Amino acid sequence: MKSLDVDWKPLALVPVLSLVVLPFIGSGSTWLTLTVAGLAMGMIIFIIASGLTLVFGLMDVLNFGHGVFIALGAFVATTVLGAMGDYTASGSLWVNLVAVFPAMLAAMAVAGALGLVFERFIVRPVYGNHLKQILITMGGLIIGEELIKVIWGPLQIPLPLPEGMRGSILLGDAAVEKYRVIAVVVGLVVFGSLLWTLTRTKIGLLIRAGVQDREMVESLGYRIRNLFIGVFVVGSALAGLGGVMWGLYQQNVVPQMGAQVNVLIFIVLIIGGLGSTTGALVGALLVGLVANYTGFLVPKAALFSNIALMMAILLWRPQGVYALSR
Amino acid sequence: MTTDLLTLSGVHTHIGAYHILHGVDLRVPRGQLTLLLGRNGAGKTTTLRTIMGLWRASAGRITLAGRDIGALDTPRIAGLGVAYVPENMGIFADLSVKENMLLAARSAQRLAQIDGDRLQWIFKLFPAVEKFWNHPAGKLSGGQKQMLAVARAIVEPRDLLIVDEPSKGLAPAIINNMIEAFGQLKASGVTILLVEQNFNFARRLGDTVAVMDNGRVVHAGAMKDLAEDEQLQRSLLGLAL
Amino acid sequence: QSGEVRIAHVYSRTGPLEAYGKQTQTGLMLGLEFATNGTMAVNGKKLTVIEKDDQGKPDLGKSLLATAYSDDKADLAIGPTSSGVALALLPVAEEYKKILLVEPAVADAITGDKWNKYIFRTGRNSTQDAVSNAVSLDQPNVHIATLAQDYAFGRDGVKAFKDALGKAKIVHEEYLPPTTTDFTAGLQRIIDRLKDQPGRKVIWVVWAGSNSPFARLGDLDLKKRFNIEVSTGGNILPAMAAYSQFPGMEGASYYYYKFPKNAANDWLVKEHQRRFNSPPDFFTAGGFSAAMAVVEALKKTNGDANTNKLIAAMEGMTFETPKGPMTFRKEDHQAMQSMYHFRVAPDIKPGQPIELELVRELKPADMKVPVRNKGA
Amino acid sequence: MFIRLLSNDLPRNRLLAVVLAAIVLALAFTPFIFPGVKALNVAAKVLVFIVLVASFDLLLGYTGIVSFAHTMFFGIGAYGVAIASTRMGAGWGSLAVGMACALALSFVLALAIGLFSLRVRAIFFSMITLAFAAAFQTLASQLSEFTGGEDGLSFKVPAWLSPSFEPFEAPFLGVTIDGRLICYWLLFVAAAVLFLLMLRIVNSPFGRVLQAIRENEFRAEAIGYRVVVYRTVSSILSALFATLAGALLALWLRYNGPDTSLSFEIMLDVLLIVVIGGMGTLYGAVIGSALFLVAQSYLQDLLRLASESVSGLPALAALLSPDRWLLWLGLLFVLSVYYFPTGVVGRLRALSARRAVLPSKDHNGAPAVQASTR
Amino acid sequence: MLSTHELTIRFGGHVAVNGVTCSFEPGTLTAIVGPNGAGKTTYFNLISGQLRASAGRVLLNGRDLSGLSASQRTRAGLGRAFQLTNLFPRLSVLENVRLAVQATREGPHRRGLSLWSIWSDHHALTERAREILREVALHEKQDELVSNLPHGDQRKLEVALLIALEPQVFMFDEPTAGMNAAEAPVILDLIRRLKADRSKTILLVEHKMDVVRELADRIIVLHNGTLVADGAPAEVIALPVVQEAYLGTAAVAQEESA
Ligand SMILES: Nc1ncnc2c1ncn2[C@@H]1O[C@H](COP(=O)(O)OP(=O)(O)OP(=O)(O)O)[C@@H](O)[C@H]1O
Ligand SMILES: Nc1ncnc2c1ncn2[C@@H]1O[C@H](COP(=O)(O)OP(=O)(O)OP(=O)(O)O)[C@@H](O)[C@H]1O
Ligand SMILES: [Mg+2]
Ligand SMILES: [Mg+2]
Repeated sequence: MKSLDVDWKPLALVPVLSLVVLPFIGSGSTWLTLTVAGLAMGMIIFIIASGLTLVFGLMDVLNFGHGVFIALGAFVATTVLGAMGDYTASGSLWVNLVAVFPAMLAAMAVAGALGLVFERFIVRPVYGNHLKQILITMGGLIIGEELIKVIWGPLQIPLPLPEGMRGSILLGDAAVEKYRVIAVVVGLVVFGSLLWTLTRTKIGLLIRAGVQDREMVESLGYRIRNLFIGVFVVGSALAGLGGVMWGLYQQNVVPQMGAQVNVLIFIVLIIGGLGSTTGALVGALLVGLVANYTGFLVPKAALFSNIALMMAILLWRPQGVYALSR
Repeated sequence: MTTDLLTLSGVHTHIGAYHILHGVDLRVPRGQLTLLLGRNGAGKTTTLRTIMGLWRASAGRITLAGRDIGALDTPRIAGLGVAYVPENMGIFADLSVKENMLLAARSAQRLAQIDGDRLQWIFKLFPAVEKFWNHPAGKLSGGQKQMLAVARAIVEPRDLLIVDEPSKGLAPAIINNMIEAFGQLKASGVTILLVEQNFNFARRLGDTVAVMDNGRVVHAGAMKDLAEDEQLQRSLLGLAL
Repeated sequence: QSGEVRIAHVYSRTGPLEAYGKQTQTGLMLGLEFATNGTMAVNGKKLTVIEKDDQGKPDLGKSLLATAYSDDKADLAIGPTSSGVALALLPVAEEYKKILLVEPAVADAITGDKWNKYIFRTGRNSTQDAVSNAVSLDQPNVHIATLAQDYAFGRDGVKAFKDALGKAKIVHEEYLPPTTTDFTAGLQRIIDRLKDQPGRKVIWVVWAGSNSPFARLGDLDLKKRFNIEVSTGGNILPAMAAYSQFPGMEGASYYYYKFPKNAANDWLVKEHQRRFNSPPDFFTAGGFSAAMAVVEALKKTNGDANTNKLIAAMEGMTFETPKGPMTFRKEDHQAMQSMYHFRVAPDIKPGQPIELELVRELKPADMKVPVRNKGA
Repeated sequence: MFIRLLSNDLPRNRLLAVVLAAIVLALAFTPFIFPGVKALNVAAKVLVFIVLVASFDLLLGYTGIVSFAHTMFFGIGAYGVAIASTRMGAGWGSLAVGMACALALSFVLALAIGLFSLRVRAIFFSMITLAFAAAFQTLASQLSEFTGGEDGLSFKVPAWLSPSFEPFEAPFLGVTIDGRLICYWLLFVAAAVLFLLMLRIVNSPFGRVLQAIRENEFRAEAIGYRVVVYRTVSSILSALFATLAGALLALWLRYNGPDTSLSFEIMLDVLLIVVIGGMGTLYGAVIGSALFLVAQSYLQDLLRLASESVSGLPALAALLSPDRWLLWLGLLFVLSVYYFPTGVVGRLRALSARRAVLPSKDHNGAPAVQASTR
Repeated sequence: MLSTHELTIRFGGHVAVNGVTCSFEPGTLTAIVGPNGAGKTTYFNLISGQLRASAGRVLLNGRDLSGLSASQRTRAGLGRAFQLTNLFPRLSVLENVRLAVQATREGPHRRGLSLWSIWSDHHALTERAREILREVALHEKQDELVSNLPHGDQRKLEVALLIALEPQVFMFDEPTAGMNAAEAPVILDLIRRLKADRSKTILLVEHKMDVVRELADRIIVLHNGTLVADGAPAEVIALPVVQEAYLGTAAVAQEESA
């Protein structure tokens, strides 16, 4: 069957790249540090980008307002974690999770709820028209950012990492930050559940069909409206989760954080092939790794490493590594 | 004794500022094939879309199996056992033929849950569907798309099948298959409402016929009366067929 | 002559530096209040502050300052928040022949090669920042790696820092893109260079922005693993929250509300706490100082806001501020002022509110700050 | 004669014509009608933006290319003048050299982008240009040797155009004519000429082909037009006009920096102005720029009034605070997409055309026409 | 004279047009028939350059067109109308045709690359466009937006564009599909008139056999991408392969042999 053919080349890119740079870096422990950190960074980027890939891949909506949900998730986390100081101060990871988990849930819930409003008032009138999507969601981004300032103030708010998630795991001379390991786990969970939903259920098909011809999908007896809302809410909730992860990584949050990561997310999406979940993962991992490798080998070039990576990938595959095939 | 599965009485439809249907009265008897004829722009497609809830009737009453469906939304109407093949075929171009079929099979989550025998029957009628099973549907030829559109509508049994011009762009051989298919469906008790320009096609299938002009039904009766009466054809359709 | 003195305050009320700008404005108003004993008048002349929001945009700033000087008839202007805006404003002051009292933009060039005689600055410049940090670290057998943002601000800071060091040695300079989020590579390079050095090993960080490397530095347990310390300058309180990961860390700062002991600061801390329920911060002190400078100058001219008279009064003028006395250096109109060598409370736990201890007040005489506006 | 000047492309609506005439007159006589530095600055910015937005409309509205790299060319023009004036000193010569170099660089980059745009899907292309614009901005601040980095460049312009130049002793109509005003009128004339030039281009046979490509690229190719060539020429032309707009901006500000001419915010403003004014109608650039920039410049003042008037209601006052002006700008984005899908010009023209345009149809203003394969 | 030599295209493993060699004389109307998916539209696409052939050549009057793009082929004299209408929806009817007329013009305003002249000054273009619209009976709707036209009128306009190009070779792909019996004659008359001008080569894809019988001088049959029959209409229609695979007169139509 054709659909079972998996295109392995892009997936192979990640290990191949890591092995190719090994001789240049020389020291094994440095290589290990850089690689693990890069992969973990990639996972965090994937989490914040996943919602956008979902919304774009399924609904063909180019949501420049995605960043708002990221920022919102992070701000909600500051409030929740701030109220649960007892649990974050404990040195035990499990106790910390008692605080972090509800923070994630709250962030996802609030971001998802805002997603509901966003879909209704911002996105619904512009399905099928990219230019208007860009404009109106940009407006949404600005409004959201300003509202965050109204609620939480324009200042940067610290979001300290819970005690048990601090520090590093030492592997010889190589250090792997604990938090990055947690990010990898969360990222894999997100990736796995997305992939499962999209390939093992009819939902993915339905939504893609709905984008092309919504009337026909309704004529087949499916209520597409609710599905669209559902996808948008899930996408926003994922962004909220991404915001928590990102905020904890930076250990502080600013209202502009959403807009700050926009270009990065878009680069990941382009590399991945707009809308492909696996592509977004590959893209995010590559971005994470390349940033670290160039940062170590030729720091001057690190500024442009993302763009260079994107260009290289596009020369190889003009539509991104996976062109809309999930 | 036949009852009417679908009835329209005094249906008016507006599209934007335009008043398109001016009081359509139509009866579709259960278990029969009803043909809707009329010149370009007479309002046939608009009538079908109004039945499906894709346009909302501004006045009048539409009933399906005795129940008023005028206020229901499209998914709901489809859920009552109505399959629809639109004029533009409504193919999901980016999905494969298989995925198009799977979506049409509402009760199936996976391919394996679709009735195999029925699928084989469809493959036999419309060989292109099987041949291009895993291809993107957008790459099919014009006629192949038309086959897929009809195949999709019949992948699961439905009570009422509404089809808008299924024969356009089809090779004569496939038109024969299409006639065959509608014949078999009718035999299995499906009610069919068909819009068709190809009168030969129409003549071989129709039980009853309604002719539209200017947003109204101007003639309704048995197919054979119309088929035999050239005078009537000329006055209703503008030419003898 | 009208009965008022009009002061334009051009600052980032909105935009990326909104947080800083607002502190300055608060400080400015408090400072005027304090310096005039609540009358908001000098010699019977009312002080009116006109606020202008430059949004952090140089072009807008230019237009606003011109508007202020000409349409709003401002006698002098204070601001702006960002160095980029400040540099664009300098020629405007010259064109309109009116004073621009720069606060808190830090770029050296403002009182350096882009300077003109209408420019004064109460804020510290990059060099003062860097030099004070250097002084706080400059000991024999200290090996330092610098970590800075890869643009003019970062590079200038490191250069000034290097120039000011005498005994300590710089072993590595790391510049990372200003928007870096993953610091692993850069830190790895620093660690590789630093870990086998003898003596005291320090990473000196100069970084502005929310994407700071402190979280990463904290997680790497450098002190435990390689006995590497971290050092950096001061910042606004929310940004210094990250310092709690480095108990005992030393550096030098422009202001911390508990350090200075004088009437102005006592009043400032008390009033700020009372009115805003928080201690005054970095830029609040700056705004306050600017206000005190203006009032002092006006007192000297008996309330005359004529530009040349003001310049004459201000050159070499010494005035009180929450940071103690400052003096406008004659040559470049830069206010010479104290800085504070601080230490993060050694018993602080990561995540706790920050607590700084004063190691030493660095008086102007302790720091050699070169004059750089020759030829301007 | 007048009609030929407008290339036979008339406003086609009386109200529209009146508004346009009013804007042009107001711009021409700003120094006399609205005294003060602020008004003059706003007017000058409107002039620059008319050229910039019109050049973007050439690309977006007429050719259907969505590019976020347009400010890159704007920046190149501004930097051209700024760098030349800084390095070579103030003078007409340095202005000419700066402009020439900027135009050449823009030409090359636009050619590359134009050729590249054919390789990738429309939406893909826009996002790539987004990344590129960001990279270019980084590059500009990195090359601080030339560009002055983040801080930008302040420079002097030829004596005639600087404020200290006062050729006439006596004020004219109560206004002292100085270099500043001369510079303003130079801008006015330049903007007018450039605008009329663009109007000519879109109304030439070439312009019609661009519209055909926007509508249906596939069919345009099929009837014998080489889409590649037209797209590329159009993207070059629009880049060159943007470059000139950038040069005008620098000339006026006597300053340039990355935030001033390269920032994404400007790109957003341009996009919004095109939409407010009406895509694919160069006149939209005039109306949109005037409306938007005036609103933007006085929005904070307005909000201050508004928030003072509701100071009794803290929640509302927080929303109306002048510090939150961006909130209202964002709302403007949303509302203009909602209510002005065809822009002011489109709306007005539809009124007088009286040809009922179906509501469903004006929602499909997407320029990115997806060509079918058959 | 138009001819194709061993023209072939593969989509993945599927050969949609397979080694078709055929030539078309001026003054004849050749009908191309075949089952759905036989490759008729694809064959047109290969000739007019919308698709690049995997192998084979297209010659016009001895000139090899194989390497040329669609626009170059149009300028070389190939004209094409599409199976699914494909117009400039938000331009007026007149402008649609005018664009096509302009595309054929040489001289200083050649193909509109002139930036300086004003479009609305080109009276000659406008006149010619009006003339063509009259021919297809659309002149009364010349100022309507194309997107507001009913389907039948769009089909007519599609043909008008083709005429405006003044090609040597006309290719029609099911020009009357979806048009009812009362409207189709306008188009068929037009094709008849073109045919009367003996210098034109006409290719017509059509499923309606009565139309084919009436208009065609010659029929070629495509089946699974291969040319399976070629000759005078009566002969070809009588061939068993055509009867079975295409017309389906056998009681149950045969499955397409894969
Ligand atoms: N979306 C629409 N907006 C405006 N008018 C429409 C729209 N759809 C259809 N019409 C008009 O409604 C009338 C009836 O159209 P309809 O499609 O129902 O005719 P039809 O009988 O199906 O014709 P055909 O045989 O050409 O398919 C026509 O005059 C048509 O122009
Ligand atoms: N771009 C493409 N990619 C893959 N397959 C294609 C493509 N275009 C056409 N095909 C396939 O090539 C075959 C020939 O298609 P074509 O459109 O030429 O048929 P046709 O003879 O015109 O049929 P119809 O009478 O139905 O219009 C079909 O099986 C179609 O699926
Ligand atoms: Mg119809
Ligand atoms: Mg075909």
